[in-house]
Amino acid sequence: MYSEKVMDHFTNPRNVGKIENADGVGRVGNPACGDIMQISIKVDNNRITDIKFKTFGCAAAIATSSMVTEMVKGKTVEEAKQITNRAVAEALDGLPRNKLHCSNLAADALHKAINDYLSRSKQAETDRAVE
Amino acid sequence: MYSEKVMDHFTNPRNVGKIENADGVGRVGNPACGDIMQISIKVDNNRITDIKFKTFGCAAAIATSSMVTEMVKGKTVEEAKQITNRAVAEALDGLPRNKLHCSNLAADALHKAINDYLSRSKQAETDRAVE
Amino acid sequence: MRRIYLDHAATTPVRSEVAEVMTRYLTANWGNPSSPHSTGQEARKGMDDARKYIANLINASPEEIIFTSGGTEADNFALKGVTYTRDKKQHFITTKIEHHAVLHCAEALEKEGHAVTYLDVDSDGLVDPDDVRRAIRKDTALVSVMLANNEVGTVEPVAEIARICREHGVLFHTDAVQAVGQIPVDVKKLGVDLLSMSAHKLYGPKGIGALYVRKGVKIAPILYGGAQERGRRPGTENVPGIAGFGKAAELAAAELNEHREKLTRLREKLIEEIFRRIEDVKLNGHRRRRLPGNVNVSIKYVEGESILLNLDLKGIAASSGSACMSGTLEPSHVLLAMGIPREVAHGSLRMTLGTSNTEDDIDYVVDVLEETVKKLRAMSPLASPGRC
Amino acid sequence: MRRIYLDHAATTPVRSEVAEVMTRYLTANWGNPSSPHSTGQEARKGMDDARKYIANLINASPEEIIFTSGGTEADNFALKGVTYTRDKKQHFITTKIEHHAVLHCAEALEKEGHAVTYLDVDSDGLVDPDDVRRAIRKDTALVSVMLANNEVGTVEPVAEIARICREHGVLFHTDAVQAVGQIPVDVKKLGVDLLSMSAHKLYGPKGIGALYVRKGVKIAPILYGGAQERGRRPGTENVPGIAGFGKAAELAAAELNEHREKLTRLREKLIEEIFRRIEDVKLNGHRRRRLPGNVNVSIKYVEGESILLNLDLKGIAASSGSACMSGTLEPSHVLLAMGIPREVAHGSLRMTLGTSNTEDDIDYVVDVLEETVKKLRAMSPLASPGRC
Ligand SMILES: Cc1ncc(COP(=O)(O)O)c(C=O)c1O
Ligand SMILES: Cc1ncc(COP(=O)(O)O)c(C=O)c1O
Repeated sequence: MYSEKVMDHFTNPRNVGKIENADGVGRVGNPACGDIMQISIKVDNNRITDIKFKTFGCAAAIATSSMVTEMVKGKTVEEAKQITNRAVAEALDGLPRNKLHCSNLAADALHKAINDYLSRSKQAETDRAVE
Repeated sequence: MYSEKVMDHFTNPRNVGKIENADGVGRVGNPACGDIMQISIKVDNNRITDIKFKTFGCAAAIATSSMVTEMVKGKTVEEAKQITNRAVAEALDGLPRNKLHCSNLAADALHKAINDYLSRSKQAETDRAVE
Repeated sequence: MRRIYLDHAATTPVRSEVAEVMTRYLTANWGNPSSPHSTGQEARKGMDDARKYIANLINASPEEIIFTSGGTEADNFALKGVTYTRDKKQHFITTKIEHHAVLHCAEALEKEGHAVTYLDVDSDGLVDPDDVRRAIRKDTALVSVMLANNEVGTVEPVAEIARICREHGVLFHTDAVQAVGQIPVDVKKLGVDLLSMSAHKLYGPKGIGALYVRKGVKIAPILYGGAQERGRRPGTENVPGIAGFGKAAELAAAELNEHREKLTRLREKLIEEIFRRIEDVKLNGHRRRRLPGNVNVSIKYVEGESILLNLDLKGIAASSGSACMSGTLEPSHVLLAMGIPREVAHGSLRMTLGTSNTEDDIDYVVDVLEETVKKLRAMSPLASPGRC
Repeated sequence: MRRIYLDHAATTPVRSEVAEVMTRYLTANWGNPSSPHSTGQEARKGMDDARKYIANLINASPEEIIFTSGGTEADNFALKGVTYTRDKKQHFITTKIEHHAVLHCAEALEKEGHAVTYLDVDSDGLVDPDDVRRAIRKDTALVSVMLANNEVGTVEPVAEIARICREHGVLFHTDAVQAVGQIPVDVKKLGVDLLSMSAHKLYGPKGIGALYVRKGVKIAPILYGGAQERGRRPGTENVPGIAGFGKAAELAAAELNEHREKLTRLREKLIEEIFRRIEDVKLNGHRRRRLPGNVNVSIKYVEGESILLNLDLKGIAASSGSACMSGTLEPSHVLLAMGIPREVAHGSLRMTLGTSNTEDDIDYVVDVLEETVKKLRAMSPLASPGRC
């Protein structure tokens, strides 16, 4: 049913966990499908230097989470923002049609983490400006 | 499906044929079922001394025809009139339920042959009376 | 006792290759194909492979094959499934010589308020395509004409009828239960929208069939339950049956020409010998447009069941359209529709050939038949004495 | 790799005795039971014998058994067959935890204009007989409550419900697909009018089932065609399937107590070990009124499919009520009806035991399960870190 790559990421997920003092955290969830994904990132010099995920969900959800962390690590924030759910699915050599909805979450969680990072830095700027 | 007796009478039918110069002939038929039976009798001293049948029909029809000829031979006309289709079926150790209608013919043909004999003798009496 | 089976239109023996495959799906790969685990997926694989072979046999795509419990369900599914895609009363066209699975289903649709036209056939059992054209109305939803008749073997002009339906935007279904495996069946060349099959008529197992539904044709389920067969036919799939059907289809495709030629040769010999040796016999069905394995004759002055029983006592299995066989007091509706008189219809004898039959069998059968007819005619009040 | 099958509620392996009998009806007695000749009658004999064994298993008479293509068709037949004996709109009562074969069929009846009441269940999955009593209306035609639930194994108070129906002159159907062969099923003691069975749940073949219809209960056919099954279910009978079903029924009757005791023992061990070794687990279904072989647990903070896939990689076949399994985005309707929160329902794991399972299997399974849950919880944003 699943591609070898999906099975690989499912059985040996990369970058599992939560970054302490993360620069951005994104959590998305779809209770109907039983998926919740949380991605935390560390950004240094506009580059994502570390990324970790925690996922409650099916094999597709776990594999896409793991895959997105691999795809993102070392990329600039702008580059990371370009990553789509479709690209994640493709990087996994595709997902079964009835599991495609699960893969919609991984990139969403990433984007949410990036937005969180961006709004925090803006806030930090504003804070500095106010000081 | 059929009892051994039915199969016996079907494979070795007794009294097949047509009596030349019969004293009574009865022919009944049910085109819906595809059965036609013809029974001819010879009566001597009010007793059925010979009986023959010809039947176009299924195994049950042939067996009941054969059976009825055996049951009747040597009986008086009054005794023969008592024979029912049911009695014929019973003498054959029964018939399959969906074949019961076929057995309705054998006794009918017999009764028709007897009636034919009776009306002929009446006619003969009348004829004699007229002479 | 020598045993000769001449009733292949009723059912065929299961080929040993088919039984072998089925045993595998009974004893080794017995999983539920809906289960995502390995045990389930092994069963699914067998089902998927079978679907390909069946699709290939009729030149369809695997997704166009929906498995059913047999030809009867396939026919019911086609008629009711098309009907129930719409909410209004509709009109159907079929023929008087269809199998009861189509005819009685059409009658049920009439009871539900739909209208049905039952087309006549000619004395050979042929439907006139022009009759179809004339019968089509604005509200006609479906035309159903069988590809080959199960009793008399007549092969209908289905491609022409399908073309007429297409021109009028009407869906067309064919009951190909007797044709598949006997003659080439190509859904694209025939131009049909729906087509029924049954495995046990092509040396496969009983209890499994399929409906071909052309891509794009809408069909409503007639059974409700799980999501099997893409939500169109629920219930845990009969995997061994499907696998057996697949193997039977694979073999049928490979051996179609050989099978057809052999059966045609035997058929011709059987017909010729019967006519040479028995008087007052009539061939039912079209002389040439008929299934390779079908011989149907009416033997005058004798009744079908008596013939059959005598043949059976000599090890020969055949079939008849006599009323005594149907349990309904009526002889075959097919023979009657062809205008054959009742008393002649009662004396019909169907012998349908198959792979195991030989020329030798034919000789034996004709010997036994001649003797049987002689004996029965001697008993018959209809036969003129002295004739055979 | 060691392979342990814990998905007997999905389907069971076919017993070797069953496969053997089926092979006989595939290779030797392959005739059509409607054929009057010997080849046909040999097949009929096998079918008749099987019918007796199946009737005997549920204490019915052979004439009360109608063969169908499986449990799904039996359920549809019961509901629609009863409905279509009358011409007017009617009312039905069923429950929210029925199999889709009943539920989706009931929904189809609603679309046809009939009314359906779907009864709630309690947190153990039990139907309250008083709810049935209260729901009965003047126009209620049929009540359908399953004998045992396929997901959580809860055994319903069917005898009591049947009694209430009888008192009100309402027909009662039970889907006993999961119960037959697992627990004693006696149609007379239960007092049911109609009862569905499926062979592949009791070590028989897929694609064959039966509907028990109590003598005197009227039922209309849902398929049209030949006169098979006394005119109630047309189509050439699946003789090998029926013969296999018969053998499975014969064995089930003989070994019922032994089977039940063994499975209950294993079940208790499995439940106890899971609770001993894994935290935050909930047993779904009634603690005692449950099928001998059913274990259904929700394992919090993890999702069912991930568990299953991990188990499968270790050779263990099980099942889940997670949404990702149903393809509908919704977790099990049964678990939701029992009031189990969605996120907990997603983490449900069903392990259903069968003849081949051993105490050793249970030890292995619990080892693998503990490890799997540990790994998945470490990944889960819902689990508090550090807990197992
Ligand atoms: C033409 C035709 N249609 C339909 C059927 C029904 O098929 P089944 O018996 O597999 O249901 C048959 C055979 O019985 C048939 O000959
Ligand atoms: C309770 C119940 N009813 C009905 C069915 C349907 O049976 P089948 O799959 O044989 O059609 C099943 C099993 O799938 C079941 O568990």
